[in-house]
Amino acid sequence: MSTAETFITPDGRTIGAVMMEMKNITLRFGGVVAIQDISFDIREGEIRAIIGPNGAGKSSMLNVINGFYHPQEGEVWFRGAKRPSMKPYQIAKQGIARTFQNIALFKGMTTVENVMTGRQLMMKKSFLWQMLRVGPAMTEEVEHRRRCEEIIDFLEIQHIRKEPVGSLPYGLQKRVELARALAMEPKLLLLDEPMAGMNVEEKEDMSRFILDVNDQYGTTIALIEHDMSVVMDLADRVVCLDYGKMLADGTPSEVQKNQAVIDAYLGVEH
Amino acid sequence: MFYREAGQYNTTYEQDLQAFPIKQDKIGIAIWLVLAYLFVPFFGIPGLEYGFAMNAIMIPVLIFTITTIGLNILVGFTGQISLGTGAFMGVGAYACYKLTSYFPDTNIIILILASGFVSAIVGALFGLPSLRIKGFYLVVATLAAQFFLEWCFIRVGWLYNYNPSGAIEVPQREVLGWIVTGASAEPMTRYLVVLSILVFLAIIAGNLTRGRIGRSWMMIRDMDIAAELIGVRPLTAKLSAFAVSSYFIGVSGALMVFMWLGAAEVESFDVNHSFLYLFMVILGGLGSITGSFMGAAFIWTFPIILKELGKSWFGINATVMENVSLVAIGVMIVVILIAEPHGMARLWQIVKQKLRIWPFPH
Amino acid sequence: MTDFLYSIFVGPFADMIALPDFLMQVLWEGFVAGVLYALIALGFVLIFKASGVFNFAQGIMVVFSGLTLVGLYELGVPAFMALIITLGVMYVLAFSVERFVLRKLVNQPDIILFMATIGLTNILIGLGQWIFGGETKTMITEQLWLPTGSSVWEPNGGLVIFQHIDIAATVIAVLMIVGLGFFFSYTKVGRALRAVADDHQASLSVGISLNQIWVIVWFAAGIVALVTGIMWGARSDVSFSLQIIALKALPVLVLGGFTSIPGAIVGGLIIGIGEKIFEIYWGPLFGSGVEGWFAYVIALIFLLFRPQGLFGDKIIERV
Amino acid sequence: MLKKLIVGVLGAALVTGASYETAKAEDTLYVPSLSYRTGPFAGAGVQIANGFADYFAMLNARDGGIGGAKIIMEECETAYNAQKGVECYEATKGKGALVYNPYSTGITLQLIPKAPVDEIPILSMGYGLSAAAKGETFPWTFTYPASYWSQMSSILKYIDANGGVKGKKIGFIYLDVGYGKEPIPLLEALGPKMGFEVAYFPVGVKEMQAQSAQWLNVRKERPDWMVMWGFGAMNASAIKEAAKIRYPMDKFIGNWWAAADVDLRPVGESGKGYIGANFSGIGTDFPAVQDMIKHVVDAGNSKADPADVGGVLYNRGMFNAVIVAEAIAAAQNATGKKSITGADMRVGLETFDLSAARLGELGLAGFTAPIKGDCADHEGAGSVFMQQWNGSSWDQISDPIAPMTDEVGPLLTDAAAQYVSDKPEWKTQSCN
Repeated sequence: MSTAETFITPDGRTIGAVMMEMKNITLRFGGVVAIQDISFDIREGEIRAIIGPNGAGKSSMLNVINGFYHPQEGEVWFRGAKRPSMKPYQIAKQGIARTFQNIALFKGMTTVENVMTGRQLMMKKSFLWQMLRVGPAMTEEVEHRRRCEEIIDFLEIQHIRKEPVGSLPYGLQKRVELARALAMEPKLLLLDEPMAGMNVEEKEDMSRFILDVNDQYGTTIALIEHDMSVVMDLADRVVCLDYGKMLADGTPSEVQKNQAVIDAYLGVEH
Repeated sequence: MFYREAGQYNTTYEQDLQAFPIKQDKIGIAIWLVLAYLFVPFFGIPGLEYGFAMNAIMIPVLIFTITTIGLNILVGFTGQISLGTGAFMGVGAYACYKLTSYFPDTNIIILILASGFVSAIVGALFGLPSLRIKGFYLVVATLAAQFFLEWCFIRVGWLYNYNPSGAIEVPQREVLGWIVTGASAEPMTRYLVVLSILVFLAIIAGNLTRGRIGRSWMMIRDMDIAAELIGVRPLTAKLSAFAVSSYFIGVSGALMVFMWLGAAEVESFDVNHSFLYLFMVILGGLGSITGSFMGAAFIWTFPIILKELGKSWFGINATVMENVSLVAIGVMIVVILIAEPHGMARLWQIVKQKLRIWPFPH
Repeated sequence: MTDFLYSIFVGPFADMIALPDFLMQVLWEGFVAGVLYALIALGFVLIFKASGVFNFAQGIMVVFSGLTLVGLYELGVPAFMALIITLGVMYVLAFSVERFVLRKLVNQPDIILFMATIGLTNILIGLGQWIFGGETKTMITEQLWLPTGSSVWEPNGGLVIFQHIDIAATVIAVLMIVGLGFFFSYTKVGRALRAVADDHQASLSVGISLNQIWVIVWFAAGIVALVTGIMWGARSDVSFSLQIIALKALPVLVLGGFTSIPGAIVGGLIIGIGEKIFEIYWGPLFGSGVEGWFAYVIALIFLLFRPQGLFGDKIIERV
Repeated sequence: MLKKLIVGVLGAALVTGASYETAKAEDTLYVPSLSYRTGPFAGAGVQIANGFADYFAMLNARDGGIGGAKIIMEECETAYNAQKGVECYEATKGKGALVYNPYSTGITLQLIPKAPVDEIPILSMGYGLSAAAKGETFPWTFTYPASYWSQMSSILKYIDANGGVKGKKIGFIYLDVGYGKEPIPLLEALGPKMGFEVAYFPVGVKEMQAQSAQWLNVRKERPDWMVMWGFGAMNASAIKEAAKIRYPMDKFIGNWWAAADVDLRPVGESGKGYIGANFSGIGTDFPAVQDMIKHVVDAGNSKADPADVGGVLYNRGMFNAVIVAEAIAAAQNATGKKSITGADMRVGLETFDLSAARLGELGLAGFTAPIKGDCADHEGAGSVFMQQWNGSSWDQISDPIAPMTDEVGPLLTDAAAQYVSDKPEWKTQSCN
């Protein structure tokens, strides 16, 4: 694999330099090893897929990337610097956003409020202004609201703008969650099974949104997905995990041909 | 029919971000304010004796509304349950008492508002455990605050200036020539002071809860892990909730003693009162400022009304009615949690919703 | 300064050594208080394990059951008849709670259920005062064939007094814990309860009615409450102010972990003995009366270092 | 829900308004009773309230009221809670209340500054602020027949007479609220003078029924005498704990709120020998009590359990009513009006004369030491006597013991001066 500044995929897409690099990550819970000595990288502007059977350690990997879990061994490099041990909110500040496998929306709030939560880090006006909610505080609120409304338009969820998210159907909740992540204007967007439980139509919509996001905003995306056809369509590069170990890393077609991957998915006896 | 938003369009985000975007709501609030400022101070509550209406109903209800808004910020908006409300009110009251003895010439209203900061600091201090513990465990932490502070109110003589009776007594103070505290203060003066502080604080609470800080509280409430991953710092969010909540509660405690009771000992701040305030929050509606008004008014007036009804209509004595109201409030708590966890505020919204489409049922 | 350090680090221990019989007495008093805390905590744990409900009303259930028992007796019902009727009342309570509260609140957040039990507390206080009056009542100790009087032990000229009712309380508590252990391990219903505690879904799939389980477990907690009420009442009469003391079971739970029966016992004893020792030997430094908050503050400090309790499992957060 | 609420509020408003009107009818005397039949001290509150109510009911039934005016006695439930106390005060003061008897030190402290403003006197009979005994400083507050400080001095005199107080250690166990702390300044002042040492054992309201720690401390401190300022459920628990540590009961003295039948009945035989201070007679042998039984209790108009009639707190409630009635009569005489005001009542409270002869007329001969209302002295320097529990009832064991007025007086003056020191607007009166 090339370590060059840029990289051209077989689809002819140009992706940038290494943005994030995982070096020999090992994560344990008590005696259970969730991730064992895994290394891979994510490049600027690419769509990177992480695949693998259930319990392979995919979600744990995402949790390591955004700092929710701290690996016992290994290093995380972000934009050329080794990342020190950080709290999740600090990592969010670096521009890493994510969605969750089991939707983690704020159920007591409306759609637009949920999307607005993505802007939290960018809102700076002090407590005092917040109390008064006039002048700069109001200007700030309106400005961010405008950005959020753009994203709401982009993801076509205007009609549920003021609905409490708890009562929305599953597919829409997933979309609101994506909107919330986008509102953070992330450099790296982590999607944990964005299409789980969706029908074909919803999956197509979601795929389109993901590609559009990558296209329009130039956001780097790392996603976990089970549906291989989706992965093949979307991803520039794929890494495959099984039982916390790395099975393969490469372009979709390379990974698809990998014997170990095929075995893992077909459930060959070890 | 009357409550209809058809034809009202918000053309700017500013309009949409107002506290009451619908015209009818604006008129409603204006009517309430006119009533509160221009009618009640002069006429009290029609049918009730003026002094009783002011001292036994209006003033305590307004004060407890501040308490309830404060507790609601913590419980309803941030999802951190607290049984230490009584004691935090005590912190405000004792702080104000000490301030009045150190600064006898300072405007008492400023001192009352300042005493809230003391309780905010104490509140944030006892909120520290919330960074590590959640839910029921936090109940224990707040009970620790409650009982420890109660002990301080008894044992630390400095707090009550070594008064042999162990109570704090409110001195007489004037603002702009009006006596506002002490027994000679007119109910109308005290009412107007309390009302103005309530309006001021309610606006602040409304502003905070609708903006960035309020959202960070609600994020913590709804899903604290996700909130942290999105960039909310739990330390800031939780402690600010504890501090703001305790500020409100502290101010209400100072008001309770200075504008209403006139003297207080530790009994006025005990754990049973903490339950009472929690009931106000639950019945009024978790996470609703409007609900806080309803909850405080309801929980305070309900036993009084019941007592009066029992006596005048059924000849039942006050003792029985006291117990009936205990049971009834308990039952209502359970019923409202089952039927509508968002309390009377949500019921009111449903009523408005019905009005909106009236006379067509669907 | 040295005086102060002395009075904290040396003085109290010197006192302990100087009067060993007195120390024994303090330990015993603390032990008995601990047993009672543990009993209340046990009621909490039973309900928490099986239904995930943090039953704030456990304390008032203790008072209410004791009050019903004495109240019935005062109305002329023979003691043991009153006991049986009180058990019936506790069953009705358990049944009503399941039917009218828990069943309607399934799948609600824990905090809502918790608040509902605070509402329940209010109802029980009101009902209890309404029916039986608010006066302090004397427990019918002798009529229930419980021992009164005391024994004296005089080691080396010292004096340690053991109240027979305290000894009886300890014995009955042990019997009850053993009984509960037996019930959980060897009876069908008990095993079902454990299954529920482990996994609600799994127990549903093997055909156990969750509703029945809840009634049984609340009834069991009611029985524990009644026993606690009798023992506590025999020590210091039955009145509503016991309810606030009963809140001390909360720090006990924090120490012991919400789901562990041995935790409740050990936690109860630690709190009971600890607060007595602290009050007697260190209390004077703070102006005494520290018993009111000691348990809570210990629990608070403990929480900061080991949030899951002594016997609880480490909490792994997931997203 | 909301609709019902509105209907309820309006309904109650109308009703309250209506009842307010009726209370103002001609020639009546309105006496509110801030009682507590619920809450932590209900046990004592019920007894006091019954005695208070039954005496007025008896006067209405037997004499048609006082001086031809009917007494309207209205109870308001405070549950011993200061907030409800305010509510009750406001609910009753507009109806022409003549005097307040709050039966709670907390509520009394709240009302003391209000009394001169609303011109309704407070009779905190044997509780409340000790300093209020100074009539010149506190024109509107009365503590007949004795303040806590006077009582404590009488108890010290009793101790002194029974083996001397010099060189002794006195343990003071008290309810840790304003009420219990009240006598501490007196103990601090008299201790060095009389040569005794004091050990303090506070009992929090929450720990009223869990006093084992305090009594372990008593065992450690080994005081020669124990004096208790307790109330409600605290009393029985304390005596039980004392019995447990085998503290000699005849060295254990309760004040007049810790020496009632309801306190000792739960203790029974093991409390034998326990001593209590009292200022009101016990038993049903007094003709006045007999009248109450005849006109009220037997007529089914009393809330009291017949077995409680004649008990310590029942009789105390009655005695409170007697003083109120006498003061009303005195006020009627002074003003020549049947229906009087709070300000008239204040004069009545300063001028009534409950002499031995008058006590005899009232059917209360020997019930208590004679008391005379006075402008400067609002406590009447009443004496207390000691009573002892014999396992099932009380026996009087001492003659009335007068307080150490010489010692207590200056302290009261100081305390009164301190109370008003930060209140420049406080209104005093001058006697003579």
